[in-house]
Amino acid sequence: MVSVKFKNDNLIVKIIGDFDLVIAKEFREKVDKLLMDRPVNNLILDATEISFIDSSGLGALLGRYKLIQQKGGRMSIFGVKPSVFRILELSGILKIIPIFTTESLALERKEA
Amino acid sequence: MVSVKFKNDNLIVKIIGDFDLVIAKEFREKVDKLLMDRPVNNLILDATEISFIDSSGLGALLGRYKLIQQKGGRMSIFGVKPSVFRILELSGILKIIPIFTTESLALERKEA
Amino acid sequence: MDKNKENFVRLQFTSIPDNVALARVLISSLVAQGDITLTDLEEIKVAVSEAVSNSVIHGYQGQEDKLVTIEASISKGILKVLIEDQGVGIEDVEQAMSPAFSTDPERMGLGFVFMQSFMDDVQVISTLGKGTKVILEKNLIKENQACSHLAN
Amino acid sequence: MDKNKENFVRLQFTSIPDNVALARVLISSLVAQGDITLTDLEEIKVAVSEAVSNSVIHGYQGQEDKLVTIEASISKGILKVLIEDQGVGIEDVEQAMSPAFSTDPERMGLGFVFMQSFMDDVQVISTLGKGTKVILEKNLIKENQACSHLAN
Ligand SMILES: Nc1ncnc2c1ncn2[C@@H]1O[C@H](COP(=O)(O)OP(=O)(O)O)[C@@H](O)[C@H]1O
Ligand SMILES: Nc1ncnc2c1ncn2[C@@H]1O[C@H](COP(=O)(O)OP(=O)(O)O)[C@@H](O)[C@H]1O
Repeated sequence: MVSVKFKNDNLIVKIIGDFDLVIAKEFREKVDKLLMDRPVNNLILDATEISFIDSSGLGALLGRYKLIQQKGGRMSIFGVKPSVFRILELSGILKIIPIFTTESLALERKEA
Repeated sequence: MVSVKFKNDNLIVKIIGDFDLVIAKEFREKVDKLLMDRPVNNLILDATEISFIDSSGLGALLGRYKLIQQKGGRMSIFGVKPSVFRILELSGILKIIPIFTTESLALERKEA
Repeated sequence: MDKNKENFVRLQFTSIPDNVALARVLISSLVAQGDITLTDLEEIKVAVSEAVSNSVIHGYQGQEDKLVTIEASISKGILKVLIEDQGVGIEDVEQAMSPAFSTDPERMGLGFVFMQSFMDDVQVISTLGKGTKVILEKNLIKENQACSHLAN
Repeated sequence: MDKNKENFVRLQFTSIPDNVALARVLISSLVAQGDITLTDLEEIKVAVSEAVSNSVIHGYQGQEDKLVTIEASISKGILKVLIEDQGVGIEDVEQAMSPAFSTDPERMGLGFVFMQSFMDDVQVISTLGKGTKVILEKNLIKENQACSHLAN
């Protein structure tokens, strides 16, 4: 499940469940539509309820990162579980998308 | 998983997981051995962690009920989840084995 | 995901008691793809668990190197589950299906009773010495969705 | 239940994306019958998820009426998983398995990388126009059980 909320120009996307090819598609479609419709400066992934991720999920993340970067925005992730952290780390994605422990820390990151 | 503890002459057996044919066998073997070894007046099933039961589980329950009754003892169950309650009810087992909400209530039932 | 999505899975496994849980887990995940009530989910799990346990316990009489097959399909909101073994078979199906009948004194004879209470249709095809097929059917779409909430 | 218990399961399902989760659920339940570390469990789930996703996405190119087959066996503590499709096949397996290679610009080319990092052995047998078999192997018994705890 993919649910979204806005806080000013921050788009916070929460994924619940297994971030596999099914959710990757839903995530891609939802976020891409929102980025088209509204000015977003900061895309934040709420990972507190992600119990699993594979390369389909990673690909969707990287794709949204590229998209928001083109638009001059930023992306971050918070609340990552240990098992998911390992996969993010292995993929090299942590070198480009920063991780925070809580939503408020991810929101505060105004400067880069 | 089947874990057991004694409180005086009460044997409290806790089942964790799905009470199917696998756990039924473990339950049967453990309880029958204990009933052989020690004087038990009251057999209490802790059902708080039972997430599933089918007729194999019910059969194991009924079998232990008969055994303890032969020895002049009693049996009760506590902490039953709604889904498990439905199956117990349907099977008719609730007519012979009483259900309590908590362990202490099951223990207090000294008179019958 | 809509409940009407057509789907088909086939699972085969060796006849060890621990594998009965695999059948439950698979069938749960399959039906949970649609929006099903907790009560329906629970009932389907019990019915499948009974049929698969029977194959392991009665069909193969505890021999652990045999195969049990399950086929489950969802089509037009109807779940159909076939459970099949190549075990000893049932001599008298009608008798076997009657409440409290069991050939095993340790068991309650409730397996077929549960299958029949929890599913809309139960068919049993069995040949002595050849094996047993049980076909379970259940409509996952409730006529009156409001009632299914009350049932929880 | 001991980890060395021999077991075998075969699962077949239609090539719809939602069914990739069924493969993960089944393989998790199977390996969790023995006592396995959480890390190993997670790694096996990812590897199987990659291979099955590949069959659905690349092998069948999104056609949802085809079949994917998984066979998993545990023997002497070794888990062996075969994932098979009758899809388009892979032209150059070596190239396909190299890091970051993907024929789909939206994807990362990490599937085979993860299978190779997380399993002890990965074999790919593919024929253009005929389909692809991926065979994954992992030893579930750690030489030094103490280390596997540290890894969590
Ligand atoms: N797959 C099967 N193979 C052989 N015999 C079976 C099979 N399933 C059921 N039976 C027979 O039918 C009887 C009734 O089954 P059931 O209602 O499930 O009760 P129980 O499992 O408690 O005996 C069993 O005792 C057994 O003799
Ligand atoms: N089952 C398959 N059938 C056909 N082609 C496949 C299959 N599995 C992998 N491939 C090919 O190998 C490439 C690399 O696969 P992989 O490393 O999993 O990365 P990705 O899935 O991100 O593309 C794929 O892009 C695809 O061209």
